[in-house]
Amino acid sequence: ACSSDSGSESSAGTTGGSSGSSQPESPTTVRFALDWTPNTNHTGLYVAINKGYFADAGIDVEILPYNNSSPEVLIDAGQAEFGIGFQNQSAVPMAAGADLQSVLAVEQTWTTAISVLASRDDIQSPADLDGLVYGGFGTPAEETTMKAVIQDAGGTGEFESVILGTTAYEALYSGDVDFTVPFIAWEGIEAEHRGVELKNFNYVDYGFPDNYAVIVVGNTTWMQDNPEVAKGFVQAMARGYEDAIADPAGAAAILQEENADVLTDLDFLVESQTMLSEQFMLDDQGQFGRQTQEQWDALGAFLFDSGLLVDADGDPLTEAPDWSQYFTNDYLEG
Amino acid sequence: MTDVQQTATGAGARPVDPIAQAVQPRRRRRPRTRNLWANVVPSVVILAIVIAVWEVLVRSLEVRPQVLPPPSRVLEQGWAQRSTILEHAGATLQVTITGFAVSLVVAWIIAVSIDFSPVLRRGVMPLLVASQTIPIIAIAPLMIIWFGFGLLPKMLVVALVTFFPIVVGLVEGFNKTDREVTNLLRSMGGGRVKEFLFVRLPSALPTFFTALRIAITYAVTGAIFAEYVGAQQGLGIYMSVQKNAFRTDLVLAAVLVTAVLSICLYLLTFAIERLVIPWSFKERKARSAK
Amino acid sequence: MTDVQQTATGAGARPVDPIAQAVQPRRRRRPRTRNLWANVVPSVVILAIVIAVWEVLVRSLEVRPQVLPPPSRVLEQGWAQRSTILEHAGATLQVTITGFAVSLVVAWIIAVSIDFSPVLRRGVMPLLVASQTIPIIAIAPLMIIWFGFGLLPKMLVVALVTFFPIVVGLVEGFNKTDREVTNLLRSMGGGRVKEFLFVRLPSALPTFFTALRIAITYAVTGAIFAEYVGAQQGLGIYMSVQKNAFRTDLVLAAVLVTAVLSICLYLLTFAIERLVIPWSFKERKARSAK
Amino acid sequence: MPDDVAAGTPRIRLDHLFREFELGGGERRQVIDDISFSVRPGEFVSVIGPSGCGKSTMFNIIAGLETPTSGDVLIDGAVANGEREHTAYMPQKDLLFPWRTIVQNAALGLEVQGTPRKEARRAAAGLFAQFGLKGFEHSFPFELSGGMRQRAALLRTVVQGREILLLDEPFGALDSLTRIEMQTWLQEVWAEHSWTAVLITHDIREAVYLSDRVIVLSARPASVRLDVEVDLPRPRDLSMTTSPEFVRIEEQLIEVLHEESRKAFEAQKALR
Amino acid sequence: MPDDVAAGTPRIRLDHLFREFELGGGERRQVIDDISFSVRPGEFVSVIGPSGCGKSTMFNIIAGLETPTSGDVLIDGAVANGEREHTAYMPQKDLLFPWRTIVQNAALGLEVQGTPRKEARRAAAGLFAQFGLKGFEHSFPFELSGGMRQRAALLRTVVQGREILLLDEPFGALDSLTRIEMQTWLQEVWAEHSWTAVLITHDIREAVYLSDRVIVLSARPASVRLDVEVDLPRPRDLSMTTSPEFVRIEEQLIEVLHEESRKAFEAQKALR
Ligand SMILES: Nc1ncnc2c1ncn2[C@@H]1O[C@H](COP(=O)(O)OP(=O)(O)OP(=O)(O)O)[C@@H](O)[C@H]1O
Ligand SMILES: Nc1ncnc2c1ncn2[C@@H]1O[C@H](COP(=O)(O)OP(=O)(O)OP(=O)(O)O)[C@@H](O)[C@H]1O
Ligand SMILES: Cc1ncc(C[n+]2csc(CCO)c2C)c(N)n1
Ligand SMILES: [Mg+2]
Ligand SMILES: [Mg+2]
Repeated sequence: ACSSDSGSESSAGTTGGSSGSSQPESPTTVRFALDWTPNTNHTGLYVAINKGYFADAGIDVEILPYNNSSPEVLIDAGQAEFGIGFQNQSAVPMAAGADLQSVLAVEQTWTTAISVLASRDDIQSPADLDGLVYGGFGTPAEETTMKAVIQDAGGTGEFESVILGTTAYEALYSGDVDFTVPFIAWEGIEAEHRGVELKNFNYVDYGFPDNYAVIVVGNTTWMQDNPEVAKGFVQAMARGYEDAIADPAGAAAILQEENADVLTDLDFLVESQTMLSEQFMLDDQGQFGRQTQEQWDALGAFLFDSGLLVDADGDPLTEAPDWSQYFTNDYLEG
Repeated sequence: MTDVQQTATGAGARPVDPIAQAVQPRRRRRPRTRNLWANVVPSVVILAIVIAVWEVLVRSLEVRPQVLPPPSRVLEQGWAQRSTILEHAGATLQVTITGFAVSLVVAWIIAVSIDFSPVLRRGVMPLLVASQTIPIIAIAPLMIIWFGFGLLPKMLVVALVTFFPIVVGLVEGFNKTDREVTNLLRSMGGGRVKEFLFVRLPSALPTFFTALRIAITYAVTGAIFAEYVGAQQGLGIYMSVQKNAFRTDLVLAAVLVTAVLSICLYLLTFAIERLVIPWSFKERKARSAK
Repeated sequence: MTDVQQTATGAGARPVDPIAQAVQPRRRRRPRTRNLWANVVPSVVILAIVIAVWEVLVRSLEVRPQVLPPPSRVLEQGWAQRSTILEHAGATLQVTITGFAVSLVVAWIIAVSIDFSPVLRRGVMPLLVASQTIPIIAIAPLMIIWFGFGLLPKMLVVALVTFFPIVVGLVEGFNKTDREVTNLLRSMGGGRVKEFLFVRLPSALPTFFTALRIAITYAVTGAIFAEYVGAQQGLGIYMSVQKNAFRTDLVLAAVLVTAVLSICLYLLTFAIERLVIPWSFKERKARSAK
Repeated sequence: MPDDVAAGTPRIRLDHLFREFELGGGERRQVIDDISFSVRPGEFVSVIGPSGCGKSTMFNIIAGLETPTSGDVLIDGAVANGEREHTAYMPQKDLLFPWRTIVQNAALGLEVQGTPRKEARRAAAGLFAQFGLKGFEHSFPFELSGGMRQRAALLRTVVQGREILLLDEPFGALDSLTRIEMQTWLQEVWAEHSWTAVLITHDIREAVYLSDRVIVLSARPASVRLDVEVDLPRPRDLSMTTSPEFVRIEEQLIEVLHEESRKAFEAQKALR
Repeated sequence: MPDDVAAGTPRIRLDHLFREFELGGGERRQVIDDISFSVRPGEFVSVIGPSGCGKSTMFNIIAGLETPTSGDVLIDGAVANGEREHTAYMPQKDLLFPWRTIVQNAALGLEVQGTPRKEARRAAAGLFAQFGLKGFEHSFPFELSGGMRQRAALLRTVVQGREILLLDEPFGALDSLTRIEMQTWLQEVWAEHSWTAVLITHDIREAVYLSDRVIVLSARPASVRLDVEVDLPRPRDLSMTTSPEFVRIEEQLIEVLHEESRKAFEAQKALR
């Protein structure tokens, strides 16, 4: 079995022992920054690792676990090549001139919502969130996003916010905060499993355009300098996700296997992965990973209009950025 | 001769303040103002050089400000955001002070109990030492799970970080009193309580203030730390948010404010010490003037 | 009398080890074994009580293990994960030791330079003190931006956390040498370098070891801290991940391992001290046996 | 040796005093080995003996701070083991508290005994002139010379109004000149009051100069090696230290002491 | 006063020595005010004076550790201001280094001067018997008694083979008994060598007992108040301290000294 330089053409059936003479001796190391502890948003990554897709492409992936620095910061600083992002979040540093580009849409639509405990009868609409406490993550866009939703529902958009990071959900369940933003397929199911009922408000119901809830972001300069490696990486990752769409249970098992010390509840993983695979990961054409100019423009315009976008000095942008610069399907397709 | 004289009053031996001592040359014979001058100028010069080199390097190498902003930008942007930063600093100060107050109360209770009971001492001290090896960074998030994200867990973090040096300082201070002083007091008819009130307590105060000084520098950092883990307001949160917003300049501005805050509190302890134990100041002054 | 005798050799005055001193009653007259016994038993008893109460309370109140697991569960689950935890502990230990080595080298260089140049001393020491008021929690993430996820930023954090007490200990130690010893050496024909080698250096070693002891307990916590902020392996990252997976039991198991690690390193310094400055040990032993 | 019966009830009587310390591990160290002697009311007795022989231990027993392993301390004829109210004690180091002014330091004993502050300080202040401390009431100890500090410490001792003064090397830390001044002064004030005093010293000349009797203790375990009456007229002055009688006693003491010192030193060497 | 010319070139000659210290802020403190005297080769001279009068400062100048503000130090007739190679200096505290064994401590001076270690230690070890330290070569200082430590310090001083010994209160920290022993011993070893020695002391008896001449300094600023020849035969022993000649000199010294001490004390009081 021989494969070409980047390994991008090797078939799914490769048995692993693919060390063609043309292949570089030592695989290129690519660092990938995570946004959170390993979860089903990351399945494709672990499947691709597990099945050797990266190795086939001559890539050695180094995973940078979640810490208090967002992946965007690390990628921009050149400390990671790729990482997980969110369209609505990553757009902000991109507009401020960060060296970032979105290369893959993992989830085609919103997979988060604003959640409150179902038992909270006093909260019937986002407008009721005025004056309450939000458990946040310290990301730049979140407060403005909450505000926009509340205002759209008729509230003033004045609320308190506590930055809790990974503790936010515990705080929601225990009543320490009133609302936060779970991933439906992750914290949503987890809450259900532990017997907590949540009530969700969906963004699109409150004037928001659609959003690629999870994307893969890369360092623009690095990708331009290493187009082959970038392609190999993105495509291997895409294959991982595609496998997960095809076989959610199998992918969930791999995810667990790769993260044995943190992920223990396979049923939960399967349920989560099944939900993602079936509802969120494919676009209208039934394809995975592709991003469109329309969706970037629509969300971008919303962000620009809401005054969220600022330049590197913190001054609001005066004209809308050219969103086509901020994403590309080239590495996925080329 | 001097040595004999100085140690003669066992109870009054001056504690060593590692910081204060390290900052000032040991035997100064010059008057205050000139001394201050001689002490301040070299640091300012060195600091100025460091800042200038930083500015020039960053500008000439065209390092992106997200990675490392030039000092001028830190000041400029920090100044522009001064009202926000000060607001956060206020919150941090509140956490610092309430937490430090808790720390003081706890430390005094522990230290006095230990002083009165040797068994407790042997039982508790090793545990306190061991407690210092627990990584607060791991405990702080748990605190939030346990106590919510209000003032309480943050106060506890500050207290946890600062109580130990104070306890050690106090216990050590109480123990400065040697056998002979105890004998003297007992011969006068004093019991353990009188010994404590008449000797151990006052003689521990200079050591206490030394410890206080060390602890208070940890206090601000501890508060910021606690905020980093979960808070509504405060320099910790501010820095965390600004870092994720690619505003390294504002992070550094907040770091500067933190340092200034710490240094002010540090200097404040000298003023309080002077107020509470003027004799210690007089004595030290007289000694250094010799 | 004793006091006079002890302070007579200014150069040899014993430094105060706040921790070691606090742990042990000052004047012990009993032989070692019994002393150890008397020191260890009370702490073990208290610890056992605390653990028992914790276990019973958690079980009877049916606290969810995500919030606070009973100690038995911590041990059990920690044991089950022992190979993973040990692997992470290995990584942490590596960071700790390399970082601490850097810290030692830097501290010695700074301290010796300061000792030879009063101007440098006045210039550098206040800056070092000020540097301690910088919140590492804010700087650590910046370090990752600057230096990546490798060993370097973590080593730097460990060094940053630990170098200061060592510098202070050394500078203070060097300065133990009083005027009269200097005069003695100068009358023998020695210059500044000989004074340093023959007196200042050896007389600083006990203080140095005291400082080393304090610094090393910070070292492990510092390493964990650095890992918490960004690492691929290590107890810090392990705790962070497990916390996010709501495995409070495993977090606490890792905390336990951290504490044990720190305590081992702490005790190791005694062994090293004994090896390097046996005279100091002999002297101390002789004095306490009196 | 004076006969107790003939001289009336002695103020202090040590009756076959023994004292051992437990060293742990079953070991014991005998420090005092059968000491008996008496001190008449108003008498000034010096105790002299090799370093570490047990002098301070003996003092602690007289002061009621330690109890004898066997034997008794009798004060005015009554057994007084462990009783602290009879004696006032002055240690070698002045132990003035740096956080108290001189008058506050002087009043310490009274305050500890429960006398109201003001009253205690008034009582102490009354003695300042006689102790050569007039004008230094509100100074802090570090502002005084060594001799003045020692006088303040003595003032703190006597103001308690106890029957017996125990002085444990009060001038040990002073240089020879100041020491001679203090001895002269002490002998003057002592002449005015009728204190019963026991003085520990290492200075033979001091012992002879100040005392009615000098007791020499043996090396550890301490027992009485010599008990010499000093029959010099009072008031004494410095010139008397060169009188033949003075010199005779001094030489006698030096000889015994050297012998004991040598023994103590040999014992120490044997330990190595 | 001895006539320099008649007695040949003096080993040490202080010629109108003055010394001031800058106190900063333009203030100056005069410590030495016109001191002149000579020491003949092989002579033993004691210097005595009130506390803080400037004795150690004078020593530092002789030792070349400080330079005089004006005036000269002459060694063997040649100006030697700031020269350190003529004298060996023994401080009041023994200043033995706890990290060195006794023989290593004793060899310190030679090692500092660059003698190879082994050789230096061999040279030092050769004197151990005479200094009563045989068998303690490899002990650490804390294992020795006060007197032995002081002997070790003296050994460290003399082994350097310098022409002049400067002894700054070598026995000040010892108790009276040990002190007397040390004085007797010093006078014996001194008889065997032909050291030129200057001794600072506070102890008048010590000064007279050991010296060929005693110089009394005034209160600060120090000047020579008295220069007394001690014309007692050598070797001296303790009994001689009670001879009329000895007592006469002692009394003469005490008187002058008390006067100076009082002056120093008054000056101190005036400062408050
Ligand atoms: N509590 C104790 N336990 C064990 N040994 C003790 C205790 N107190 C004193 N000793 C020992 O008893 C001996 C005599 O001590 P003490 O202080 O009475 O001697 P001293 O004659 O006053 O000595 P110095 O002349 O140095 O003042 C010493 O060897 C000392 O170590
Ligand atoms: N470098 C200096 N700067 C200012 N004053 C000094 C300096 N060195 C000494 N003095 C002052 O000079 C005076 C004499 O000091 P010196 O040590 O020579 O006295 P001394 O006679 O040796 O005293 P003692 O009997 O206590 O040993 C003191 O008042 C001292 O404070
Ligand atoms: C599984 C998972 N849960 C929560 C977050 C945290 N988070 C970071 S950005 C964002 C959207 C809200 O602004 C959320 C919820 C995550 N990254 N992954
Ligand atoms: Mg004693
Ligand atoms: Mg002197």
